Amino acid sequence: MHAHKENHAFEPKIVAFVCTWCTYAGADLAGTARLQYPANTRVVKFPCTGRIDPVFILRAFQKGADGVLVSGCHPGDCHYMAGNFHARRRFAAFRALLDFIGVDLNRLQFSWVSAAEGGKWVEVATELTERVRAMGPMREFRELETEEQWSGAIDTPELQAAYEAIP
Amino acid sequence: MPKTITDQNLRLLIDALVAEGKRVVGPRAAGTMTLYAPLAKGEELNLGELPRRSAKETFFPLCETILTYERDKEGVRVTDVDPGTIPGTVLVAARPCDVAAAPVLDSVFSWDFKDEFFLERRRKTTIIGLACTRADDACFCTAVGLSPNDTKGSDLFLTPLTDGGYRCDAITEKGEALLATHASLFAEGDGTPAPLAEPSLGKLDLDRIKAWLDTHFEDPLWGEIAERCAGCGACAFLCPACHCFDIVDEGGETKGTRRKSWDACGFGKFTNHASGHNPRDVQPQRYRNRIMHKFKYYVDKFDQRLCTGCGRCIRACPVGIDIAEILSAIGTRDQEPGTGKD
Amino acid sequence: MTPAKKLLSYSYYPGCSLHASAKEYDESTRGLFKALGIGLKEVPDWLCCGATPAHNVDELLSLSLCAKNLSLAEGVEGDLAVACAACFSRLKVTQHHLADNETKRKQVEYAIAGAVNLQKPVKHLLEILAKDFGLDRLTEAVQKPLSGLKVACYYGCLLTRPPEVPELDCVEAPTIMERVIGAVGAETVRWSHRMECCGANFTLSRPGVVLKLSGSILDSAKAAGADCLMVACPLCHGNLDIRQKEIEEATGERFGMPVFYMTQLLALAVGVAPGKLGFDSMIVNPLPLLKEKGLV
Amino acid sequence: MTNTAQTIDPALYAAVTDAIRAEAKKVLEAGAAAAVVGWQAGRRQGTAMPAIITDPAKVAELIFSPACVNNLALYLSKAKKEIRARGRIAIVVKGCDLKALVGLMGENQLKREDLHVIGVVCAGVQRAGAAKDIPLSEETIAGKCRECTVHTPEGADVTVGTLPDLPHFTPVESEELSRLEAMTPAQRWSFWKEHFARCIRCYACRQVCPFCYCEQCLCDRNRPQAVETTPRPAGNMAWHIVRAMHLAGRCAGCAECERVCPMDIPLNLLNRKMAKELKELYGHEAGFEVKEKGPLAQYREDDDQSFIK
Amino acid sequence: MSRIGVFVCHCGENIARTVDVEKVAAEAARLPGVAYATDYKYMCSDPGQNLLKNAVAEHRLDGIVVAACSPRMHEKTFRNAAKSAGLNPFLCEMANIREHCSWVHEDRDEATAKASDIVAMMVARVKKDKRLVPITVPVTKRALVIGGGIAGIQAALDIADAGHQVVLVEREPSIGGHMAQLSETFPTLDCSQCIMTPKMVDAANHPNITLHTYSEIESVDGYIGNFQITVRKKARSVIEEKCTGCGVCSAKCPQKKIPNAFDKNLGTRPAIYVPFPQAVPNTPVIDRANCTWFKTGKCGVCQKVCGPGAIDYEQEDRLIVEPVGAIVVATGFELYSITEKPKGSPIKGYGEFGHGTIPDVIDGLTFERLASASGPTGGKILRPSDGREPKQVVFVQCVGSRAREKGISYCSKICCMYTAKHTMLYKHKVHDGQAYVFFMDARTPGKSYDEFWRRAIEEEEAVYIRGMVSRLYQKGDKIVVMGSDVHVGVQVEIEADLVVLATAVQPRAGADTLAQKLGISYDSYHFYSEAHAKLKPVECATAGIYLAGACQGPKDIPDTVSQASAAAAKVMTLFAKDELEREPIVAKVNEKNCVACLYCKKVCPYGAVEEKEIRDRQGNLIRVVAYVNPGVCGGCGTCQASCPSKSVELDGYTDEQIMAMIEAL
Repeated sequence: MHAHKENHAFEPKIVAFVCTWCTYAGADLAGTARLQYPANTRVVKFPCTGRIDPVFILRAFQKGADGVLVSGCHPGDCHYMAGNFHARRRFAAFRALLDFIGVDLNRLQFSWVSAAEGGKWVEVATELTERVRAMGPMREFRELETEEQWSGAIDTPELQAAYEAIP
Repeated sequence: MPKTITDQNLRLLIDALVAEGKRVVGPRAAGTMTLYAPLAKGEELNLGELPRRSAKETFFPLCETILTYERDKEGVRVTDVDPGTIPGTVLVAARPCDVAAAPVLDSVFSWDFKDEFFLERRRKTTIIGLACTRADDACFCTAVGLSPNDTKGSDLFLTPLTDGGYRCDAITEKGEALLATHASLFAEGDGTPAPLAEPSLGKLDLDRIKAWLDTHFEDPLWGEIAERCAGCGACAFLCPACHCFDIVDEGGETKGTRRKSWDACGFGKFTNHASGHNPRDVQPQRYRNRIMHKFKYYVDKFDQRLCTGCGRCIRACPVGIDIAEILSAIGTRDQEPGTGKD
Repeated sequence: MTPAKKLLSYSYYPGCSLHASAKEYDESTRGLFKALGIGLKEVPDWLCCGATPAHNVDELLSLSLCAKNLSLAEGVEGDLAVACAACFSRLKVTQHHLADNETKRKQVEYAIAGAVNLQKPVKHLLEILAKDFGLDRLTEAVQKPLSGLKVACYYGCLLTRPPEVPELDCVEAPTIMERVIGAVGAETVRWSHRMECCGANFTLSRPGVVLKLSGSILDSAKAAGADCLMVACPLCHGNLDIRQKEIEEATGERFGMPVFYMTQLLALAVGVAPGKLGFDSMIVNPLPLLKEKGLV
Repeated sequence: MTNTAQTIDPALYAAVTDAIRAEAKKVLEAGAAAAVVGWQAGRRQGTAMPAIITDPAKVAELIFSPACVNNLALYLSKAKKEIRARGRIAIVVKGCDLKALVGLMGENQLKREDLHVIGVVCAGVQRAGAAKDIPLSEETIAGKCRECTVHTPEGADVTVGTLPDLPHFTPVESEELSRLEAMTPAQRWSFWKEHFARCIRCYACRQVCPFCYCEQCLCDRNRPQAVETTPRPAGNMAWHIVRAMHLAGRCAGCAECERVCPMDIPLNLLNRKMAKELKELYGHEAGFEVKEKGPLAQYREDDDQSFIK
Repeated sequence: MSRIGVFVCHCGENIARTVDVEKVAAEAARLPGVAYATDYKYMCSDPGQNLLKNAVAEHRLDGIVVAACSPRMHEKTFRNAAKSAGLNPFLCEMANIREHCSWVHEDRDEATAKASDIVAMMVARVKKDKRLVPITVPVTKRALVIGGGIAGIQAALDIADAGHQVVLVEREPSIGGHMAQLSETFPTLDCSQCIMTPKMVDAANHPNITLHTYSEIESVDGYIGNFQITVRKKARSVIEEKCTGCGVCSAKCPQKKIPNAFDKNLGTRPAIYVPFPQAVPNTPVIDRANCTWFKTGKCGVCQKVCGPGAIDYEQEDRLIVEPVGAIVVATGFELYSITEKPKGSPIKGYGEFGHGTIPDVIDGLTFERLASASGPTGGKILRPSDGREPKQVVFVQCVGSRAREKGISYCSKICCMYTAKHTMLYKHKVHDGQAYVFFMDARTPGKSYDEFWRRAIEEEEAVYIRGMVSRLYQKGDKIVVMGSDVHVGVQVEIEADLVVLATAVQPRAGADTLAQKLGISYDSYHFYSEAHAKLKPVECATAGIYLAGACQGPKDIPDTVSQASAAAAKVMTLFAKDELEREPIVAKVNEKNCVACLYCKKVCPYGAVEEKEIRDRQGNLIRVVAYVNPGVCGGCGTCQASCPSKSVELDGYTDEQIMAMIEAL
């Protein structure tokens, strides 16, 4: 009775920052309707996308997220009237910045999912999971976390490389 | 009997040291500048200009891990970093103004608390100093009592010769040992030393400066200087002698790392107490600390000064603050105890 | 301060009619532009625009025809000048439609084996005269003002429609023709049927419809006191001029209303020799009227 | 090389210096300002530094030269409260510096009426680390000056100097920006990674920025810690991303951050990129008029959302 | 060390079927700071809640995570349980392992792992939760009603009857609004003025109602329960207290030829006038733009003839401040006009209908005035152009409405019914006349509405033609109406004597300006937005402001009156308490760090941020910081995300709480 489940070598960690009024409720609706989607997303609830600081996205990547989803109410539907409009600009700027830094934007998805769009939630979460799964782990930030200044490193990569270069 | 080494052999020496498993640190080109950095091979040695950062990070890293912790229901498990794992290092071609700071720093790091991270690095490092032949208008080593060929702190000292190559003088046993191990790369003999650098600033009367500082904790001068100060850490971070550090825990509730990294007295949050109170609340107090620490407190405590005249703070200051100029001014100031408020 | 006069120059898409039944439109356009010092360079090797029938039969074909023409026009400098209202409409619709519809654009690009040029500004002659050249300059260029000539400006269906596409003027109550012909001294009449359909290409399949529709246009123009009609479309011209006699026979009313292409009148006003304006190929002879008004 | 076609006539700086002194004297004597913030010569030949002059007798210390790189708007932001506390301040600004003042006014940090703005016509200043040769040439001029559009400040209380004919300089900042934009994300990542790895977290960039006037920088906060404070590659990356984001739509492009960076990190590239994006997205350009709301403090219902599913 | 309790709910089989709840509880128990973890079949049941309460006491818990369904379902339940156990309710969080986990994943291992992660995130969060206390604000029990049409009057009367003071502000010299202009009303055909004027008088005479006519809202400050309204009372040039309403001034005014806007300019009025005979108040106003005295400084007749000496040419606008606790917005609508619109305007005119230049093409409201017994023709249907009685009248529906190409895509809702009414009124007055109606659909969903429409067709013989009109033009003294009949599939041309256009209902011009003053939102047409389309159709998202009538969207009279009474009921609910209590999810400023860049103020959708001056004990200004008024703050947190130094924090969603969750990933 269970659908055939594929085993993947890599299961990405997806963090979803969502507003409570629309997308969180939309995700609830997906549950009520028993729609199925990959179990990779971890939801962090906010009152409004307006509350979502770009730093959180950055932090999520730093702390091991392979993909980040940010989702809120459709324009005009904001419970707080304009929070999502402000968020939209903020995220437009932030993703341009990340792109310029060299973060692959395929790992960062923004969406509007209303409380009625359980199906869309499933679609967005599934798409991002699958895309990021295909891309593999977010190496960039994870590598940074392990890197040290040469002076502070007990055993620096440079030193390692030097040793290996010597016959 | 002095020895000499050709430039080519100096580079071969580096290769040989690397092959022994030593970490060899020396001036290396890094983008638009030169930095002291590990050299993979002798060719990388770049003697063109004064490295942008001082050599102090060889002993006092920008950032180093002290311990890591994990915490769960059972409690906290701490894993200390063993300073014994610090690699054996040779610091090559370091300028006298950088090298001279090392023994000065020994005093504080081996004072009441023995900083094993610093001391272990010092123990494991052999320093090959290099006499300086080029000064710019920010250099003032001679003004603070050093010289472009000062061997203070060096184990082995290189003096550039007019016809290329270097004269090598072993200053310490470590230096002797290094000469002995790699004798084939050195030749017996002497040569004509290339002309030394000539910093333009005249000798400062450091005792007079100290005397003034002794009595001028409060003085309008501090306000005048610091009005301009932007409060960054460029001066302290580039300084070979500044050694303040911060210890922070990075990570979360369940696991993390305790790290030690450079701090600077110019920062607004320096000495900020957990209560929110800051005894050095305004920039003049912080700038005063910079001068006092270098030319009074450290003198009182260790009879040494925390300045080698390398001029890095002068070159790097975003707002043109010039410590040599300030010292000159203090040197000519009235010695009457200050009454002004900062 | 008058801005320095720009030297205007356009690429030119005449379309089939202007090389056939509407030769006088082509000739008078060239004459007019030459007299005004505006460059006009015909797009080489252009194709039929598909006109009104093609898009009813095969949308992809009709879009591809225009897309091909647009890509041919790429080779000729200057905005694309179009005289025929139907060609104008098709080219504009193509650009508008393909800009919004990526799927179709890709199909069309496949069909014409090249990129669609959505950027090339496509301009009707009216737009060029009223906006680029300027009405003041047009007035300055007049040598023989059309004073006393009462003109009913007839827009037909295609010049301004559909909304948002040609953006020539107000969709349902335009005045651009009146302004342009007014600039050379003609008097324009207020009348009701400026925007009505002439019957267009029912002219062959259901001529009865044409007689009724075009008849009411002529009727309305006459009732408004017009001496003549002015058009910008070869199809309208065909129905109103060529079929005028038939309409008169069917309704029993006599109109005798010459139907000019806008460029014929404009060229006449700026001094192009009447002999070069193809008046002789018009079915309703305009010469008596023009003579009466002292224009030839 | 003294070819006038390739260097900037230094006469401008001398003339402006005289005019600044005269104006400073006037306002101090008249009591129209409690202090004049300008530049004075440094000890070393060909250097200059910020000066705060309160005594009319000392106005002769003020200068203007290609070494007057500092954006003095810094001294009017909240970070430098003690200067503002003196009263009405006269400030000498180049066109680029004035943009920062305008921005600060929009952010309620300054009131126009509290300032006496002495605008100086500027043909360019030195690049960091350049030889202090006079006159300025393509070799020595700062990158930002090569593409300067505000040689003459608009809206100052008095503007001094006449712009000489300027040589044509090849733009470097915009070229570098295009070069980076043309890279793949992976290439850009390694570009920035290498630069940021070198960062020592001296915060010179932050401290000289007129817009970094926060009482408590987000990056100094430890509960919660949003950005690691240690100068490791991870924290450095986060710091520079946060810095660029916080300046987006506000940075007026004085490029002081880049000039003062002891590690030569091309920080202004980030600022320029954000400025470019915000101009393309919302038509915003910082520093030309006092705007109550920057591009990230307002919105339009029809803002682009092509990136949102 | 925290003492957190974790309660994992089976939800019967709903969670337990796919999630190994025992394992989730066991893993939770291993988390630092978790003092107690268990699982239970139904946490929301009484025994489940008791389990929680007992655990709080037994294990001295200082935080609770209930891993169960969505917090949207039971957060209140468990917070109340926590509260009754003596714990601050905001120290209780829910981990959603049902809707977000067990119901959407089939693989037991994956679902269990995810559930554990979710619990770990919420445990991390709850440790950073702060005790929050509900906020109370006082309520000024006095209401403002903006707009004196039927909606405003109804709302004002209801609130006033409940014993509360009401301030009713009307822009025009008289209350009454559109309803006072109508002839008869559908579907009963009772006389509009007959039912309207008594209400107008009631409103004017009500002891609890303060009426400000010829007045506008100048500014609005404050927040729910505590608004400060400044009303601009425009200079009437007539002293209201002295005027007896005798009408001599109007009768003697030499300037009589001013088009009367109330009559849609069909008739004229003097320069000193009341808009219509039944106006309330019956106090005239001088139209200064058209008054000879104001134009030339000569005349002064009205002053001379006024017995009580009520004429005051020097009168100036007055600003009156009214403190109120609630606001009802009832500014109504206006009709779309087919005239040419400025270039670039999102709404277009009707060039095909002559852009309003054909005199006998009128709108529905003009027809109302023609049909009104008190109107300019005394109720006779006469053409504006020549005063002849039209024998063929064409009514065109959906002019501007449902017309995307004209920029309006909504249905104006009232036109189908009033057009049917018009055909009847016409037939009643012109027995040999024929009415034609061009329509798209007949939309008649209302009590007795469809019957009414059928009657227009079946009994009053109106000819309904389903199709659009493409063009109108004047031909001689007729108007040719060209349209299509899509049923028959033919083109139709009718030569009409009069054409009546059912033009779209639009919000009042300037509705956006008022909205900005009030801090309420509006849609792209400038209709005011309700807080929720279904469940809060009367409230604005801005607390304390309510909507009534067509300012929110097209409405007929019964709907308008219902909504007005609903708005009044909402106001009374608010006024039933002396203090307001609300969830303390509000932003707070850290005044030590705030540098008053006021980004928070700029982005706040509620206008909740103010500038606050910090002074020393001597009263010297030290600095300015931002201050968030907790009564006004909606709790969205946009301020915090925008604050560069994070000197403003949203309680319940602090950076610490969020970062802790991210950290726990």
